[in-house]
Amino acid sequence: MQTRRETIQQSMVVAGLLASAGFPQFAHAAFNKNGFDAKSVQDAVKAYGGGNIAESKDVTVTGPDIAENGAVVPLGASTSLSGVKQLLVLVEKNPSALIAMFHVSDAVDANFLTRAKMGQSSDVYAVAIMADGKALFAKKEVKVTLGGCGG
Amino acid sequence: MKKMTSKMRVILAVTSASLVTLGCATGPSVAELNTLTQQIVKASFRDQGIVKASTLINTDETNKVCSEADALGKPLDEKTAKLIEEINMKTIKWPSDGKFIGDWKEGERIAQNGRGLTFTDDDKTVNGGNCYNCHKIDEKEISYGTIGPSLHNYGKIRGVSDPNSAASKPIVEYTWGKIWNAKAYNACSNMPRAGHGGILTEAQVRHVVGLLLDPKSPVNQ
Amino acid sequence: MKHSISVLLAAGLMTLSQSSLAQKTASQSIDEYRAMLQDGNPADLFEAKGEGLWTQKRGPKNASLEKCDLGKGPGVFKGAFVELPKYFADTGRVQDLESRLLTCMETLQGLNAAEIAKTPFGRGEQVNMTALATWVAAESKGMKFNLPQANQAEKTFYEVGKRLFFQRGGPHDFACASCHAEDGKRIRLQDLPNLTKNAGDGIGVAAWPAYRVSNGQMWGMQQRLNDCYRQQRFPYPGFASDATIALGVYLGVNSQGSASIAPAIKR
Amino acid sequence: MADPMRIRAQAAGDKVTVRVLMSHEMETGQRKDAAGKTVPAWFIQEVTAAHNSKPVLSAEWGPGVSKNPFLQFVVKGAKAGDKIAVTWKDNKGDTRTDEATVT
Repeated sequence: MQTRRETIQQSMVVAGLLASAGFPQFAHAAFNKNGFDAKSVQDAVKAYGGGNIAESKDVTVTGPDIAENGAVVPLGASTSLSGVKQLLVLVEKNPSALIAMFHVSDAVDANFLTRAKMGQSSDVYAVAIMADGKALFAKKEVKVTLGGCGG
Repeated sequence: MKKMTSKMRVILAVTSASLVTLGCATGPSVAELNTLTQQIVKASFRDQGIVKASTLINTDETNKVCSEADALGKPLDEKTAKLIEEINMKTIKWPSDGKFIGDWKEGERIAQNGRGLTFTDDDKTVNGGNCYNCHKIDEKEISYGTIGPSLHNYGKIRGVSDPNSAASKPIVEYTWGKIWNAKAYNACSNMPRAGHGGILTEAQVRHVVGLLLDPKSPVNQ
Repeated sequence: MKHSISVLLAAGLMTLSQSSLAQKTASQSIDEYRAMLQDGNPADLFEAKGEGLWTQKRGPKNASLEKCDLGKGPGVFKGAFVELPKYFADTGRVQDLESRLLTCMETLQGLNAAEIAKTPFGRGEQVNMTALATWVAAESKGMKFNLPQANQAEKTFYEVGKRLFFQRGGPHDFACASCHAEDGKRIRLQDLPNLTKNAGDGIGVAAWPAYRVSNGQMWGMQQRLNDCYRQQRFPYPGFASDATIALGVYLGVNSQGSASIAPAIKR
Repeated sequence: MADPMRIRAQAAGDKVTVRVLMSHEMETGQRKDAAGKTVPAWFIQEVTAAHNSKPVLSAEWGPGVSKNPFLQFVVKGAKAGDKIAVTWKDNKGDTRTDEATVT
């Protein structure tokens, strides 16, 4: 097993390698400001070319029922559907609903876990945007508690 | 800044010297350990923001006696406990306008608030009562502590249907007094002396009493 | 994993009375939340940084910390954490991990220990201090606390630490003991360990240094104690001051036999 | 320069679960400092991953992702000994790449 220090040293080499490779497949992956400026779930989905959102049992959102701290809320999005282009993780009541957008390629599962900030209790969404623009979602409520001593 | 550091060093040197003296043969006595602890406190804590190091060294007799009893694991004898309770009873400031019951909604906000008086607060911070840190109060708030007893249905259990009635007077006064200075009723209580310690104002204490005793308060539903 | 939690919840639902139901499921949900965070503790980032700092040549003397004696001989870091604080003959002081690292940074690297001690947490060299403490602590992960009490200074510091633990003061009359001297108590939703005894593996001192979820900061034991004192409304305890170290001895000796999980992830 | 990432990549069957921790402030741009001044937004905007130098994932993040971000994803058709590289780029143009070997 490589040590952490080896990882650090190697990273320089890899950085150069990736820079020269240029990621042609992901040329479209420039940051979509509109998506992150959108206030609502639907507007964020639209920014990525998705249509009206519809609930689907083939999409799954994971998250705790209660988050002890809104600063770090583990959220996951996944789908069993084939033909999904993008998976979005959103928190409805955040100032900007969109947390993260993942391009789904053939080389990865349509299943991502990340952690989000939540200002208050809210529904959280996973939205799968399909090749034909259909936008399918799952949602669940996450309660955010006031932890600590209130100070 | 530099002056302060050299002063600190001198104090630390004194502390270490006393440690060395204490470090021989049988070990220090209880009195020596108490003295050493006070020296270490003096050398270790400093002023920061609104909190002055002197408040720690000049803490009152109640805290000194109770701390020592706690450290030795022996509760106070009855006589000392009574004496401390009497001293604290005398500090209770009763409502200047004779009104004991404030707005329970304000009281709930104060009970929720745990802020104020730390070395990262400023003198403009509105102090909270820290009540939910230790007590269950309104049943709807699930984030409550268990260091103190549940206060849910506090007034209801004690039969207070009209807090302004003569029948309710003893319990109303006790509630005010307990919040103002808990040590008047239990010498070494864990509960802060909210009024006496300058944590809550008279108006704030009134609102918290309202939260506990107003029949319309969620506490009594 | 997920499956077993829901089964547990279902079983719980059947046996619980209606009144205690809401509370029970809330605390179970909080446990579920905490479990979700275990996999992927950002403390790893600080641990890696600390490992790098140990061997990196730094300071006016352009030296690494590889010859630092943390109590088990120069350069020995495995198992050092669970035996600290202890008495060091070269300084004539009882020292905790951070105090000792400070000594090494000064003697080996030529850095100014007094300056570092004065630096606020999370700034300048204190960032490196926390990373180093995180890494050294992580090198004792799973080991049981076993503080020495043979030296008279260590015994004396235990007694002083005990007095500090029970010392009431400030506007709220709080002592460490106000919250940490009984079993099964909670402040708000947080479980409070009883620190007058071995509170169990990975509980109390056996969890620090830890990553704080609430503010995204890595905290060593010095910062943990500093913030306890802040919330107690006490004045500011100096970094690596004798008061914090004596308290560390009291807590560490009480935790005898408890296994360290540091660096942990905490609210 | 930004601190290194921690990448763990573990194989199970023909899939590899990758867990990444990144060292980043993730400032929202809505927080005020002690002096009341707004702390400017500073967050990771793009994340990409490569399996043996072949790009497999790209993502866009906003300031709503938590400080010191965590990311988990699953790479198909990978095995022990393969290389997984992850790159992030933030809104100030700072970037960092780290690589791990699948175990």
